Amino acid sequence: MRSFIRRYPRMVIGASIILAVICLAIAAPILFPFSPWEMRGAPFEPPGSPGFILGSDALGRDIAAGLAHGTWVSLLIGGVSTLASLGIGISLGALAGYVGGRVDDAVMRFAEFFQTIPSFLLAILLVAIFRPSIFSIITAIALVSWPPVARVVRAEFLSLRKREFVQAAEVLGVSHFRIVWQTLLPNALPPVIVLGSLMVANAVLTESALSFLGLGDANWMSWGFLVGSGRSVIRIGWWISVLPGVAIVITVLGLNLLGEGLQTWLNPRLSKRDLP
Amino acid sequence: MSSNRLQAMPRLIGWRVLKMAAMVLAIVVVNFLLIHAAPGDPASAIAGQSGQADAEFMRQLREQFGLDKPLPLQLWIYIERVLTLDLGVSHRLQRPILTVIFERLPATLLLTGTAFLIALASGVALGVRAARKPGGIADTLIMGGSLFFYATPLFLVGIVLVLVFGVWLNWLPTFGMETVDMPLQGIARATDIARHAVLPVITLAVFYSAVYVRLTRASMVEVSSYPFIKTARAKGASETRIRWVHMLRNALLPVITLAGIQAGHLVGGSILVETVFAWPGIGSLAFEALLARDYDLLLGIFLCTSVVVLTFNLLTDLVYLAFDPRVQAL
Amino acid sequence: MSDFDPMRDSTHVRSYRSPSRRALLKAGVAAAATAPFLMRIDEAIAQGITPKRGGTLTSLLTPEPPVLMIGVNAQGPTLTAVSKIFQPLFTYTPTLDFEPVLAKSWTISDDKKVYTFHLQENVKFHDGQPMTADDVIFSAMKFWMTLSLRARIIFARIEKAEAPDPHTVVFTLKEPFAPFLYGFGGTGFMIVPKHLYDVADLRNNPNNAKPVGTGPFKFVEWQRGSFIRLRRNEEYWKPNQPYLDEIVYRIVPDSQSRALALQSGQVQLAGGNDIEPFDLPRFQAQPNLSVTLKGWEYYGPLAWIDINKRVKPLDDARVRRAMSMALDRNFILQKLWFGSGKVATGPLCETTKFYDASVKLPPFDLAAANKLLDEAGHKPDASGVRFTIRHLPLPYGEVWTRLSEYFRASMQKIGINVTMETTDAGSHSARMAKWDYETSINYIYQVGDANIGMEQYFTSENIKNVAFNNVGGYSNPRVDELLAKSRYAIDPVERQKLLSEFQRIAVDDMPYIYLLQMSFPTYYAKRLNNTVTTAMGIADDFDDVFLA
Amino acid sequence: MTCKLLAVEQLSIGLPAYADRAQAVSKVSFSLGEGEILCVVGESGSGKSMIANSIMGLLSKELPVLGGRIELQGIDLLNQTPAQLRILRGSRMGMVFQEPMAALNPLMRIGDQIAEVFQVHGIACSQERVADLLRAVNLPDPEVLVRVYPHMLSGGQRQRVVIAMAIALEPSLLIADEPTTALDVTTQAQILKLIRDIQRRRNTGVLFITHDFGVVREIADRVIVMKDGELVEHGSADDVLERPLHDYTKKLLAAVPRPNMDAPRPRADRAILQASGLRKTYWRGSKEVAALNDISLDLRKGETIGLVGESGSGKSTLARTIVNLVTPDSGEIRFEGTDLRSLSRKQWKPFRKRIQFLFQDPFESLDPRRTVGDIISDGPIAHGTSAAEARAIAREKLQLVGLDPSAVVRWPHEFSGGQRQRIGIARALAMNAELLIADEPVSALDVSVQAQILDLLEGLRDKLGLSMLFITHDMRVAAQICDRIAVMKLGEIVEEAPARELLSNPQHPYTRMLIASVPGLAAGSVVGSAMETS
Repeated sequence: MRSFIRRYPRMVIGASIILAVICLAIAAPILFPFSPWEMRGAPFEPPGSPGFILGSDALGRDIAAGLAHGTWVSLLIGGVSTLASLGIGISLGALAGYVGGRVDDAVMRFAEFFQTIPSFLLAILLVAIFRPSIFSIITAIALVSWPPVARVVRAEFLSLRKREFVQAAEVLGVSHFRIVWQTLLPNALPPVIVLGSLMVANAVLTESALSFLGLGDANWMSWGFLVGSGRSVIRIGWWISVLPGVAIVITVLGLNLLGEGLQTWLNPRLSKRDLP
Repeated sequence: MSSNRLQAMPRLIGWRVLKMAAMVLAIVVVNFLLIHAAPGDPASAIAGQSGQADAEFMRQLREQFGLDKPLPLQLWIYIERVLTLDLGVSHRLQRPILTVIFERLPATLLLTGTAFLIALASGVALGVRAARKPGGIADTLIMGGSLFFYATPLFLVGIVLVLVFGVWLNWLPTFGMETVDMPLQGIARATDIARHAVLPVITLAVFYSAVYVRLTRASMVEVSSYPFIKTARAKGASETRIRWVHMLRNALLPVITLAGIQAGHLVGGSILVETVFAWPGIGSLAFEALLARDYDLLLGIFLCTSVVVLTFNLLTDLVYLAFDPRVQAL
Repeated sequence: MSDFDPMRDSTHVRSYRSPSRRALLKAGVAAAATAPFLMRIDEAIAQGITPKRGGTLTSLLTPEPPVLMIGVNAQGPTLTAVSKIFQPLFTYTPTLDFEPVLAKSWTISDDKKVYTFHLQENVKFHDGQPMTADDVIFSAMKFWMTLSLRARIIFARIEKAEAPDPHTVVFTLKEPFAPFLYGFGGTGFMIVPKHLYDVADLRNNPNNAKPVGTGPFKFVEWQRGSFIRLRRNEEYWKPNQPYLDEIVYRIVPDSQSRALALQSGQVQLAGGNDIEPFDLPRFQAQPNLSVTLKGWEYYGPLAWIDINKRVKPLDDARVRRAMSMALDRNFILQKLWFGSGKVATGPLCETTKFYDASVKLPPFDLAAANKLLDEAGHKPDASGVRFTIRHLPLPYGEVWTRLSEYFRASMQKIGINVTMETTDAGSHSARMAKWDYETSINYIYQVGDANIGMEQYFTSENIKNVAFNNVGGYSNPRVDELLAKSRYAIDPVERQKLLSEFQRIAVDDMPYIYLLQMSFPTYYAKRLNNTVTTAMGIADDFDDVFLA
Repeated sequence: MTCKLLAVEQLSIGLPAYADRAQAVSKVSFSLGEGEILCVVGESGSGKSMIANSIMGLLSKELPVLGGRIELQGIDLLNQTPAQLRILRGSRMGMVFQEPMAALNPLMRIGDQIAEVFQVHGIACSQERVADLLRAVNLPDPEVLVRVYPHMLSGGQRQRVVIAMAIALEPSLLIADEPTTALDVTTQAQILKLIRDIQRRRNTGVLFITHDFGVVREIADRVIVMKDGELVEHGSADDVLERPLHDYTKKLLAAVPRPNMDAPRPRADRAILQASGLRKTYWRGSKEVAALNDISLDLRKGETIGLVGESGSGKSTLARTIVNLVTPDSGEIRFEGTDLRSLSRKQWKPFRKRIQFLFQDPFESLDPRRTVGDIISDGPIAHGTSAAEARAIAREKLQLVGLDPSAVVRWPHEFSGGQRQRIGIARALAMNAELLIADEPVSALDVSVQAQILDLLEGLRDKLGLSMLFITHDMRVAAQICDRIAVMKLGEIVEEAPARELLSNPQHPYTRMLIASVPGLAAGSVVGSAMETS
């Protein structure tokens, strides 16, 4: 264990941060057994005021409660949208990489389309089309972030297809489905997992930016909502924006560290140096 | 062989341009459908803006914007116009869309272009420095810093910079692109614009550069294990020379790819930074257009970014061709 | 009349409205006043301040107007800017009396059917052409009839329009119409040059790009996304005026950047929604700035919760009243708007003509609200919830979002669950028009007279699939009758009676939950004089504004 | 030989903590005289390359020199500052590496890379000088060559360029770290000759690292043999090759493949595989390359045909064409009379059981993320065997190839290269194949392991009556295991004959050249001498 920490310090730090954040999300209803929207006192109480560890916002709501309850939503948006875009990206990437030819061409053109529009603007457009809600935000983030996944999976598949152990499966008469499912996918996954951790980070940031522009889901307390709502009053109550901002920074940092750590851990070439 | 490569160029480029055109057409269609899928239309947005409406008024507006026609017909009309390079007129701004876009272009490129160049240069330099001794102090500091800026929401960086440099220290203007109270000319005006640009450019640059730092470092570390680096050492080349002459050029290949993609997107501006710093760029124009359902303007912006992105993809490949003798085709 | 519009700014989040202007110190000036501007200067001199020529006024303008042409666009920022370029026949005093501008004076026949306007002489458009009675008739009968819904309602009652001489206009009505004169004042009716606009397509007229009016300032340049520059009209019809050399409107989309610009003195004037309400206390304490809440008397913005009365249980007036009783309007006013404005007392603002102070809303009382809901048969379930309603927040700014959140939290307290359905500005009015909402927030402009600004929200003939009408489906035959009668009632006493009854019913039925009489603070540098002097706030022509 | 050029005394090099032994090199001493060629021989992991790198000062930081001395012409190399060492590199000592394909900067012109050697040592360099160097390593058209990029050159040409750089400043010591391992045999012969020429011409001392005794025989004056970081034998080339003292040396020498001297097995009448008129063309950029050009082949039941050729000859393409990994443009492939080419994927499936494939790289051909049991069971399961039964088959086959059946639960990375190749064989045999296509199955293995695998294949072939198509670049290997040998060149089979006939009496000039290039031949051919004794 200790040597593991020493060898993959980034991953351990990153994983610890994410674990702590998840714990906070789980503990939120226990720590703050009331709605984060509830107005519990005077507005603009600074951090440390009685009843408001982290201060209150413009309506006298508890920032600490908002932060804790918002954790869940931010993680949910990050997690679900990433899973969804991994789903799309892996399917299309696998299809393109395995079938090749025209299918490959078509899928890649399709991905290219998504990359010709600035992704944030596209996300805004999608949220507007679907109406802002937690569902549409997740959908929009997923829809704009799958192309890199598809590209990575496709590239992995293309290179894996040439690998001898895949050809071996082919020669054994293993079906397409099983080759993809039990041979190609597990081997293509490590870079995707790394990408996935970064995508969660990106999704958290995108959600906060959407909220900042007023396109969040007002039924769900999220960090992005807090940052966005506090921004216009930043000179009266800096804590309303800045503390959730710090939470975002820490989480995204944790996810990035985790991603980098995973990269080292999952890449046999980097983790175990071939000895002479 | 290299002359072969060059001779084939015009044909290859021609072919690519043709493919690009097809792609653009597809993009136009998809964008059109996507934008029209959004609830609301320009007429309802105008009604919303003016706080008044009646049925006749709405009907007139829709007729005027051609919204009373069936969607496929609207699409067809739009494509016809695009083919003649007529992007139409923004109903909201009452001006030709190309004019509006070109008007915003200089400010946009000044912001995103400068930030991009700074980010690229500093990102590569810091990445090279970090890769010099992976795990060393410099590496830890550089990578930690870039990670921090990468993890911080862009608008938060902007707000903090405004507070610190604009409010507390009062060193720099915090919004707009120039001082308009007194008309400035020549160098005075350039200086004035430069001062206005400092904060937004830095905000954007630290964000952009984080990616280049990481990419350059990873690429340098990777290249450092290539056998030809050992060959260079065996020749007696100094570490400095090895780093800048042998490693960097090879390590730049993935950086070029990323830079090419990003360069294409510069024309789209940055909604967040433009909003925070009141920068008159295309990002905020697009955002306003979206909220006001200014379909034609939004389509125009999307079309322009698509064309520019695709053009830069082509340019990137051309740069590759010039940069890497191994690349044979586009 | 008129068509101004609320500043619903689609762009970011801030809504806005505009103001207007100038200081009419003498409240009672009405019809025949000939030289009010001189009086103002006299007044100033009496106070020891001599108007000073010169200087550039830099102001904020939020959001950026899409076009700088009256009629074509009626958003607040557009009006603020174009009100320096174009002028109306008269403007309004803070008590909503008339103050002459391009009309020297006017007379009304005894049968209230013939209105005669006598115009200022020597008025020239910025292109040098003289302004005549033809321009006034063209503006009314063609320009505004085409472009403005509100103007159309009023001017449609004109039987004939004549110009007996170049400086006299005579309008003859088909039948008496009480608020007719309101069709000619303020930003709702400005004179456009007939020679430039007498063509088919007004909306796309090429001259829209370079507005030509009679006002004290001429349009110079507009760098989109950045600034608009106006310069002194050297040929202005009032001698020696205006005083300012230039007015520059800066476009700054971010509210914090705007506050900073104001604080640092980079701009000297901010109004409308330039500054978030949160910043009000801070700027009030700022020594070099003045803040006024005046200048909104004409617009009379009233915020309310719009309710779709087709939806159960919102069709029940008791439920609506209970909801109203659960809202602490003082909290909203003090904590969200920081005291700018007044709590609503009914469907009309205090400044609006025929407001009845005796009409009162039921008081804030959670217990009573709960009781009322119980009586209406909506018992809470095990988790304390009586029913769930959907809510469409107004996408025009942070403060509106906060208001919706406050609404939700308050409804929670009486067992009503509120689900938010955030939309962007493009979708909001579309959904309202489709009746696709249960509750929403909106604010309306009363524009001086009860029969002009808000009538369409109450009469059943306006139940249409068009936004900014009676989209909630409120229908009360008595209200229809009262409003129809008051429209044509010539006798003010009679009108007051009719409209007082209307106000009482509008509170009893509570088709809308009236919240606030809003007033948007205007912030200006202390050295800026005569900033807000009329009911139009900063949407006035500024010909007497000067920098000391 | 008299004058001592390089002295290595008691050299020890450490390993990182997680390695399987404490020291990469322990207490190794040897010396090298001017104009002498010293071969360092050993299998992978013996530490031989690390000695070379420690002399050049190019060891990575994880591999610290723990003790000992290295003296080059009296200079204590281990105590030089990095800057001093840098000046010595290139000028006093040059080095040639194993991977010519990767040893040159792909973005730099050849001329510039050579000129760089002069520049970094502050010596003016004319075009003429670079051209002379290129001529010295027997490269044609130096004037053109200086302007081209590395990717336009073949492996042999690149290795010549690397050698040109190494000798540019006429260093007294040339270190060659497996310089010919990645090259084709004919190229190898040329490069060996070049190194020897240079050494003679300039009286350079050469430290030559290799695993191949053929090469040793070809070039060495003296030999040291390394095993697990220790020097086990040291002596003149003749002594070590002919009269080895250490058991390990003997074992290595015995493992060098040699032709099968048993009486030829009778050829069956029944053909199991018949190919005729096979063609396959690839597009390389805008150039058409024929990988298979009208190939015909007749493999009889129980027979082993060796397919020998250099890289690019099309031999792997042919192997893959037979198992439908590559689709030929035209031609016919018949397996026991059935035309395989016309079959759909589904129709092909029954034949998958009967025709199996053995891959070259034991590290590449096993899925790293699945257990050995899963890997071997794949085939039977794909053909309808139950999982439990397939698992039993896996255990049985592991035993057959000489591994413990408990290996089914272990992961591929837990096994050595030779063991992995055994697993690969077990997988190929899991469905009782009749025809085995073996694509260079031993070329990635150390010589002692190679011998074991060849023995295993031979044994299995006899036991199971397998027919085999055996692809290899190594004539010696083919000679050991094959009944017949077909020589391929540029997509064509230039000669096919029974193994002994082909070796003793090659008809085609290319075959003759191939045989002549087998290292060690000149100094008493491994092939030749064995033939004579028969």
